[in-house]
Amino acid sequence: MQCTNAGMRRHLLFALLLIAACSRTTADQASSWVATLQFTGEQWLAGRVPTSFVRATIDSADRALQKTKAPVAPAARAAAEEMRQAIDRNDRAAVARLVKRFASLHAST
Amino acid sequence: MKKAMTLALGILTSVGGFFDVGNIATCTQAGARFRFQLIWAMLLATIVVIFLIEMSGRFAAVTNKALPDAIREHFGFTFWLVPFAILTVIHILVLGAEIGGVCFALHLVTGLPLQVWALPVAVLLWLFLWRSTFSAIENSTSLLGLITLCFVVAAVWHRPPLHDLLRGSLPSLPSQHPANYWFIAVSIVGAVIAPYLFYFYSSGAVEDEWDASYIPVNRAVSVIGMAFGSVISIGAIIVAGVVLAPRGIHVDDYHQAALMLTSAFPFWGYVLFAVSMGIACLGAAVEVALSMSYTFAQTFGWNWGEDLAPDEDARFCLVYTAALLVGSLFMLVGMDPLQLTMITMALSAAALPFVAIPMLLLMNDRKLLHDAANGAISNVAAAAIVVLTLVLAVVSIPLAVVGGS
Amino acid sequence: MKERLDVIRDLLDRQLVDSDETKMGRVDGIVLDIDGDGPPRIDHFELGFAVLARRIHPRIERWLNAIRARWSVRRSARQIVPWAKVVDVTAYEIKVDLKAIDTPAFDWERWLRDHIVAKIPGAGGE
Amino acid sequence: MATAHVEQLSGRRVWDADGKVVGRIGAIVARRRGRDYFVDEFHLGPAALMERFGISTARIVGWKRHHREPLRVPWQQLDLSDPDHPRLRCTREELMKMQ
Repeated sequence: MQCTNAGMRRHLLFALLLIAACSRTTADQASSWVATLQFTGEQWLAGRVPTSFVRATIDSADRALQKTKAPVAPAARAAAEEMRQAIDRNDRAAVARLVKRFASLHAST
Repeated sequence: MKKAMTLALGILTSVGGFFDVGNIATCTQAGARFRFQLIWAMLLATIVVIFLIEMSGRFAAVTNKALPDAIREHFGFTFWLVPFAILTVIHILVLGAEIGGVCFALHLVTGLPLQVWALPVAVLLWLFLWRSTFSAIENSTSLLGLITLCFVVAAVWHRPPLHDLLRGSLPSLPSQHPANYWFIAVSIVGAVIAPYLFYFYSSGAVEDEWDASYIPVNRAVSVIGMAFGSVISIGAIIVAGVVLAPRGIHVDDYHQAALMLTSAFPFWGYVLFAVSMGIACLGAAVEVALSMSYTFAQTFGWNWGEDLAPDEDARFCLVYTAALLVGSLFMLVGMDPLQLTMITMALSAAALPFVAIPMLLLMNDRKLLHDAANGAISNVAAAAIVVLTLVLAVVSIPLAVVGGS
Repeated sequence: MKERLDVIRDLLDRQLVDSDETKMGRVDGIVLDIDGDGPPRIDHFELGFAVLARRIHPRIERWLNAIRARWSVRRSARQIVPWAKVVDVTAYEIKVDLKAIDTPAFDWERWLRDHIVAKIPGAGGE
Repeated sequence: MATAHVEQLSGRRVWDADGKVVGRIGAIVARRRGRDYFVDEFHLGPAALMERFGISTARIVGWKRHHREPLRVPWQQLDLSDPDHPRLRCTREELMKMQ
């Protein structure tokens, strides 16, 4: 099997560009989802969004975070799971704590 | 008196037609990611759409023919076949995205998953089309559509820095994420210049029996109506830019956009967003489904008209029925509504030459239009628009691959 | 009627309207009679999907006919409107002295109306 | 009955007696005689196509240039026996002289 040098290089370059593009957007997305979870928690505490919305948002966030390889993802997913349980218990103190945790996670990204 | 009514209604309807799922998606993405920096894209798209809507209305008023009708008869069936097929696919995708918007709004209110709502929404839309007349559709969607003004109210309430707004009104290069920036810019244009608008608007003018005396009314409707719709969309960009951007929230999912009104309207914001989105998409879905029926009926010369009873134009009704069924499938199989919207907007932008070029050629036919044919200003604008649509057609799909997050 | 017509521009692809102002299809094809020594004479219009299919490609017409042979509500996928039935050619449409509902052009329309539309409430006009 | 289909002729390329391409059919002019219409002449070339669309490219751009006349072919000069290959009964040069 033969492969020309130029062709190889072009493919490699393309792959690298693709990886660069993807990894950047996923890291971005992860950070954006952490911010979303924080904001959603705040809004829930203020009584501005229903519990069902927070659950659905956590589902979407979890699905998106699962796909990324961003370093923040595992911690964010764990916190999201805790938040789900906290809103189900209507545990406002726990949600307030989790909002702070999301804030610090977001700051670290 | 009738013309004054037409004017008022036309303006309201065009607001309804302007602000739909594509605008909600692209404007919130633009604001969340680039604050006010993409307002220029909305302004540019608005100018283009004003020219094109004005032309399609003028054409219908003078010739008594809607666009698909005129294109088939003027250029022949074989010429029209390819654009017709492409536009049919786009219609179905847009309809799917609009139904997705309604489903998402219902999901926000009820907490039930989107799949559950796909068929009920399709049935609701179908009943609406089956039972009502054209003017009933016009009146109800336009009045209910006024709820979307809440985006403008919220934008004003947030007191955005005027200096930044003005700077965003002029095109500028992004400091980061250029591919995403251009992708959203193209998507905004694709969302605003939706192909169905022109087929729907010109067919509506024929249904309302416009004649040449409606040319000034048409001009006013297109300028004021589209500008009004644009103000709402810019409102959405501003609110997303003020609420979401500073928090680092991007809109990769409609749930993230749903949070944008709660700062301005603490207790109603969440519901207002859901209701605005639901009504805007519902109105647009009706227009898209009708536009599809108009296009088919006119292409094949069937009897058509939303004012006829269904047993007088069975095939016309069959088309929107089938379109609604196919359109609801996207949500039924669990596609993400935002992703569907963004893909659709990119394809829609890619298909624009098929809309713009035949229209430009028709508008220059003096045998058809006599004195109402395009003048120099309209033609310079039209030529610029054709160039723009050709550029968009070339760049939109590659950008969607590289820049679509 | 006008003294002079451009057969392509003024007739082909135009809307046909019957004696009740019902839209009954478009002029999908025009057949000229080129018999004898005289000039070609406009003999009749053809309507229907078969004609449109042939305009795209003759092979598509053959496929369409094969499908139709198995499953169709139409008597024929091609309808003929003799030139003698043409009453007027205006800038908007071509008026013919026929009743669309009695012609094969409305086979589908009639079938849909009788078998589906009529069975759904709210189909009749108020 | 020998027939020709207008939808097939529209846009079709026409060859002359020497086998050279003359142009595409853009218009078919018919005149009334009693109830019937008889084809009088065929118009060929880009100008004929433009005639069909009722525009000239020049007008779109905004210039008023000299309008090119289409090539007129009297019906007697066009052999329609093979509908896919309409042929002139004369040469291109002879046709030009008739204009």
